[in-house]
Amino acid sequence: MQSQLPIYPEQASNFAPQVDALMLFITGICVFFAAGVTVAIVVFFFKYRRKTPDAVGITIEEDARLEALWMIVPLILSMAMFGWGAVVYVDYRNVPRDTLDIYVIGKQWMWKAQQPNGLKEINECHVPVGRNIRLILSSEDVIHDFFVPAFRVKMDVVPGHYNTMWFRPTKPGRYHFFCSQYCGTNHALMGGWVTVMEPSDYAAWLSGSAAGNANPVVAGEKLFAEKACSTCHVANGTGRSPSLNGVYGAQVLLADGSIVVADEAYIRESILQPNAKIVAGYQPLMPTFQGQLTEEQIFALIAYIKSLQSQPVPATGAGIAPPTGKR
Amino acid sequence: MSEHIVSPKIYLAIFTTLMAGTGMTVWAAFQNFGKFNIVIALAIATIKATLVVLYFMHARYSPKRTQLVIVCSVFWLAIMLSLTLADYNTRRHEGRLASATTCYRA
Amino acid sequence: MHRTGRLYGQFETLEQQKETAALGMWVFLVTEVLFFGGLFLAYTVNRSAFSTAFGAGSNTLDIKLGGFNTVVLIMSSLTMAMAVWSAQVGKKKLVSIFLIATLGLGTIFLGVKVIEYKQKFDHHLIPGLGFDMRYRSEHPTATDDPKEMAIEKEEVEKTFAVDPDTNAHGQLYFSLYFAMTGLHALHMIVGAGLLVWLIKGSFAGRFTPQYNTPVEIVGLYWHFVDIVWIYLFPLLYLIDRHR
Amino acid sequence: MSTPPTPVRELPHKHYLNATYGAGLRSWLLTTDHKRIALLYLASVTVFFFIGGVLATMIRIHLLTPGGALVTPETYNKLFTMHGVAMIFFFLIPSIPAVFGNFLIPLMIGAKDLAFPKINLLSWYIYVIGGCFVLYSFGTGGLDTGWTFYTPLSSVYSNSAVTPAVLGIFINGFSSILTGLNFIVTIHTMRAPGMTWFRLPLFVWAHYATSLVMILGTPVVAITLLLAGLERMFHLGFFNPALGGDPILFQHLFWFYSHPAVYIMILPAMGVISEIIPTFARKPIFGYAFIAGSSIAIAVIGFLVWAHHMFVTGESTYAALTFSFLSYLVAIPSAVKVFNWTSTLYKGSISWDPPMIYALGFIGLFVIGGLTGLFLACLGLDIHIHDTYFVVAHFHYIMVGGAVMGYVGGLHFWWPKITGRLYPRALSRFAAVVLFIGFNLTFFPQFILGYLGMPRRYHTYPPEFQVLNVLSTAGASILALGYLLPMSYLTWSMRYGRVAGQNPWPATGLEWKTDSPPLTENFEVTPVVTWEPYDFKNRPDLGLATGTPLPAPALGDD
Ligand code: HEA
Ligand code: HEA
Ligand code: HEC
Ligand code: CUA
Ligand SMILES: [Cu+2]
Repeated sequence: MQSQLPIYPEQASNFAPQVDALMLFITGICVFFAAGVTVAIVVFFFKYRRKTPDAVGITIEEDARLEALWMIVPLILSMAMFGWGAVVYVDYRNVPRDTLDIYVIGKQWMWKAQQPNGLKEINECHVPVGRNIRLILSSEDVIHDFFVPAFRVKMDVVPGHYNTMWFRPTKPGRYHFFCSQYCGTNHALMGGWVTVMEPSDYAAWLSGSAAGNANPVVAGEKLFAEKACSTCHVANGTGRSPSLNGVYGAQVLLADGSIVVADEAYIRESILQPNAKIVAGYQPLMPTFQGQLTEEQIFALIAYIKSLQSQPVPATGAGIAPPTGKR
Repeated sequence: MSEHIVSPKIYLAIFTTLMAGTGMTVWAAFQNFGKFNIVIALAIATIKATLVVLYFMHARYSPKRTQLVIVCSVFWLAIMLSLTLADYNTRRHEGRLASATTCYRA
Repeated sequence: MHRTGRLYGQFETLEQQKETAALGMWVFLVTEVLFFGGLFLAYTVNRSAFSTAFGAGSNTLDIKLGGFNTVVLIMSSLTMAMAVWSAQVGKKKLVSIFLIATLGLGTIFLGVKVIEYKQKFDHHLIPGLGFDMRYRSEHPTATDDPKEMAIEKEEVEKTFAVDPDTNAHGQLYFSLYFAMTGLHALHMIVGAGLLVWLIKGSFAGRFTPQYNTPVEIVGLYWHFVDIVWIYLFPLLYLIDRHR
Repeated sequence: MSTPPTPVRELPHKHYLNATYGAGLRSWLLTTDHKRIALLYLASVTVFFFIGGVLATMIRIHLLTPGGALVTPETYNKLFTMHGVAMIFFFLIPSIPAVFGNFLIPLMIGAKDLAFPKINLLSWYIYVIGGCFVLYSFGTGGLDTGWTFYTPLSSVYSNSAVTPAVLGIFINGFSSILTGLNFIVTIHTMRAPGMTWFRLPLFVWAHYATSLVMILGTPVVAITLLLAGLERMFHLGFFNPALGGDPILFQHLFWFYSHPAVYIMILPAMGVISEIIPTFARKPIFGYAFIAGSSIAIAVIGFLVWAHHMFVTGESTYAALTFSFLSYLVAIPSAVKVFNWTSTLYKGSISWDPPMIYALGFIGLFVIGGLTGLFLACLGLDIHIHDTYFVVAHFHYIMVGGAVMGYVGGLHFWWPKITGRLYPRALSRFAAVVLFIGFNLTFFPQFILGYLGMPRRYHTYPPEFQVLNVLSTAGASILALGYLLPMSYLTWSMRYGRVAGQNPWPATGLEWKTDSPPLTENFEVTPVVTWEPYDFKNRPDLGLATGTPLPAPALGDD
């Protein structure tokens, strides 16, 4: 796949060049210091080698200015490293608006991925090139970590938490991904391949792999009726319950005065622990659905609620969730 | 180290204050101060603890070094609590499914 | 190292020895603060996440027993302080009396703790052992006031309505309750052992205005244990009492 | 060029190894003499180093082929876990403090013993008991959670003997706490007349800082592991999300100790280096106050950076920014030390004695290890290299290249004091070079591996990583030789080495002003200190060429 002894992995995402540049920058600074110290030591070592057995070195007065110098210079350079690293990191942690969302579940020792149209894959993940991809990660048992070296991204998959990561693949191809958080016996086998495809190929692949009724939006709509959500949450927002139309991605004012963004985690919490956050102007009437829904059903409900944008939902045929513009 | 002998009178006074503090804690717990119940409880507890340290444990009359030791212990405890909670409290509620800002109402 | 009278061999003077011992105990107490600190952090994080269940758990505790124990422990701190004072002013008899009083109060505290633990056991509130927050209100005993139990039942049901996982989260509360009070009780037991050793010494008349370091050192420890309880009491017993 | 020729001498008639209590086993097991306790520790940490080293060797052999050459996946996981646990908790953390700290601190400050000799002995027994628990867990099913014990893997899912191991580490924590407590109190109250704070050897300063970390951090990990153990035994839910607990809380608590703990490992080694450099450059160390202060600074700031191990756990972005920033701050005091050591060499009279070779090796490897810490502390970069072999290389550079190198250097420096005898010079210099080369060959390739994306704790890896792994394994065998050599000639020298005399190098510290090996009481009469640290010029007793005396004490008394 690669040359004999490469020193960096392939660059296949928007982050890869950034991280590599950062790497070079820090390496530069560090080589400068390491080389400086090493050269000084070697030179002194030979130059001031002891001449006679009872010789004593020449005392040098300490010099506060010198000390200050070698505190301040590394400090400044450190701040440069910190600053640049922070920029990349903040970019990585703040997901852009128009992502294609893929749910990824880790369990000992396999990965399950679910495409927006409900197509499920095991230890494989197909994504279109050039789109912003967001992975929404959850774990069924211990902590795992989704790591794609060619994209220079990784994120822990923590049970009880929803973590997200994003990237934009820039080069079609097949790239290894690994589980990078030790998770027990077959940790090393818990990997697979991310396949980056041209968007047209991706769409073809999606529709080719008969997803049909597994479409989570459809499934979610059905659940929404089955579980009687629709009895309270009516589309025009009249009644004692807020309309869920367009709620996804919007800012919600809560009864205690704070504001939250309605993202997956919030919606999930609203379903499982409705009284944790009460929408301003409403009573805590909603019953909890904890224990009555499987993870997959929750995903489906969330997917459905996400699709409830005020504008007509685009054709779900391609299975790509509509861009949510309100964040 | 010429030691300082604290007179029993002071001890008694402190004891009385501690008792009063205990009473107050219990009383305050049965009032509804909303979010401040916990704050009040901890404030009273801290005052009580301080009195114990200063008088029963003679910290007030101890060498500076001992006082420094005490301050350090509180300081490090504060580091641990504050930096950890700083993480929890600045997460966009994705933290745990019922997040740290949940407040109880019934 | 040889010991000359009360002076251990590594020291030059009694004063140095005393100073060293006191500093040693203080430094030890610092480690204790952080030891309990880890528990307090776990408590804080979980309580803020599951305040409902924590409130419910706290309301099952007996505030009378807890309050009584608080008083007992503060009293024992007073007697301990008085024991130190008696040694400092050379009242040898009083030293013994106050030490015995301290030990007695400490034992009462532990006894009450045993009663409380027993109650929790009867109410199925021991984590991991058929833990059930509803058990108490659904299985009232003859001695229970039916009116109270009805209120309690209502409250428990309310809690479950808000947080259907009350059992899991209440179990967390009780895990912390037992961890914290258990560790505290363990410290009391160690303290009681030290007191027994001191009482023996005081019967032999060892503690004088010149030499009372052991009493003082154990005193520091005892007061520290008291302080821990001063925090544990409101944190564990007094959540959401105003309901 | 070398030490002045020493006339043939004999060991002192009476010293701590033979006098006062005799030399029987009982006299050792009941001793309260800090020097003997140090040797007890020396023996026991060596046992654990051996265990850890054999496990490391097996790891490296297994990784020769992509499919794994030696053992099953379960066993491999146990190998690295037990390797990490043995090396960190039972070798490196106690190594320098409990061996050299114990032996030297009272000697260096002119005291007869530590403040609490019995507690000192107790701490060794606690260590042994903790060690037995851990060995028991190694023996009965091993341990496969990684040395970090992340929950819920360790508390729910692992089938190995986690409980005894966790208890063992919990118990061992108290050994560390008691050692730290003893040091702090001793340094405060037991100094000889004239031994002011700013006349303390830098080794003592470093241990003071280390002790701070020990007493402030260790209790937290103790309680954390206890909770994890209880969780496992009684199915509680502190850290188990299925029961409402939070695994991230465990990580916060664990790293609150375990990051500062890395400074427990490196600060004492830095102290050793700060003794060796001025001794063999024969001039006062450059920037005494800055080196002393930087030890304290590292200990304090070191407590503020722990969550840099958690950058990709989903930690809040603000917290990540804070912790990254603080991680860079903690690098500054380390930089101060490195620069001051280097400047000390300038215009020195540098001998090529073995301890000096080790010390310079330390600086080189520590600098690489420390600088790669800056890569990891960089948020954007850590996303990529977290939990890869880059991290493995980073910490081995610091812990093996730095701390262990410092430890072995310290052994060479104080061996004559401890045993009264010298070891073969040429052979030991050769061993130092072997160590240095073997080390770099083992761990440098791992940086590249890590950046290429090889995750750590992998019993099998894609074939493209093989070349670098083979290099690393080859290095490890050289490295093993580098450790076997000193072990053998140091042992040999205990019996057959040349007698060293009081002060073979010569060095300026108080520990060199008493017999080698020292008396049980350390000094015949309590010494009075009238000279500044590392001052070779105003010390006619050292028998060196004297220059012009210093104009005034560089640092005032306090
Ligand atoms: C003795 C042990 C030791 C020491 C001293 C250090 C020191 C440092 N460590 Fe390391 N570290 C470990 C042992 C150690 N570490 C271990 C065991 C792990 C992995 C744990 C696990 O997950 O299993 C780890 C992991 C680790 C991580 C987490 C990586 C990850 O999992 O993603 C990070 C991230 O910030 C980090 C950073 C640092 C930094 C900034 C320092 C700094 O203190 C270094 C300071 C030193 C220098 C900087 C060099 C000297 C300075 C100069 C030559 C001047 C030039 C300086 C500048 C320009 C600033 N370390
Ligand atoms: C003080 C700490 C310390 C020390 C000294 C070492 C020393 C060594 N370590 Fe280790 N290491 C850790 C701490 C340490 N390590 C930690 C904390 C981990 C992480 C664990 C985890 O992930 O949970 C780790 C993980 C780790 C890994 C990664 C495993 C993985 O992630 O899959 C590797 C792989 O190469 C490795 C190798 C080595 C080697 C070759 C040495 C060599 O330096 C050892 C050389 C020493 C000897 C060889 C012993 C002396 C000689 C003999 C006893 C003679 C007998 C031997 C022969 C005949 C060969 N270590
Ligand atoms: C008995 C009526 C009722 C039922 C049934 C119900 N809800 Fe609700 N829901 C409410 C009320 C009232 C609120 C507003 C108060 C609050 O935030 O809890 C709400 C709030 C929400 C919110 C947050 C809305 C916002 O604007 O932030 C979401 C999301 C939600 N519900 C989803 C669902 C889903 C999915 C179902 C079915 C599985 C459901 N609800 C069933 C009454 C109900
Ligand atoms: Cu999953 Cu490692
Ligand atoms: Cu760290």
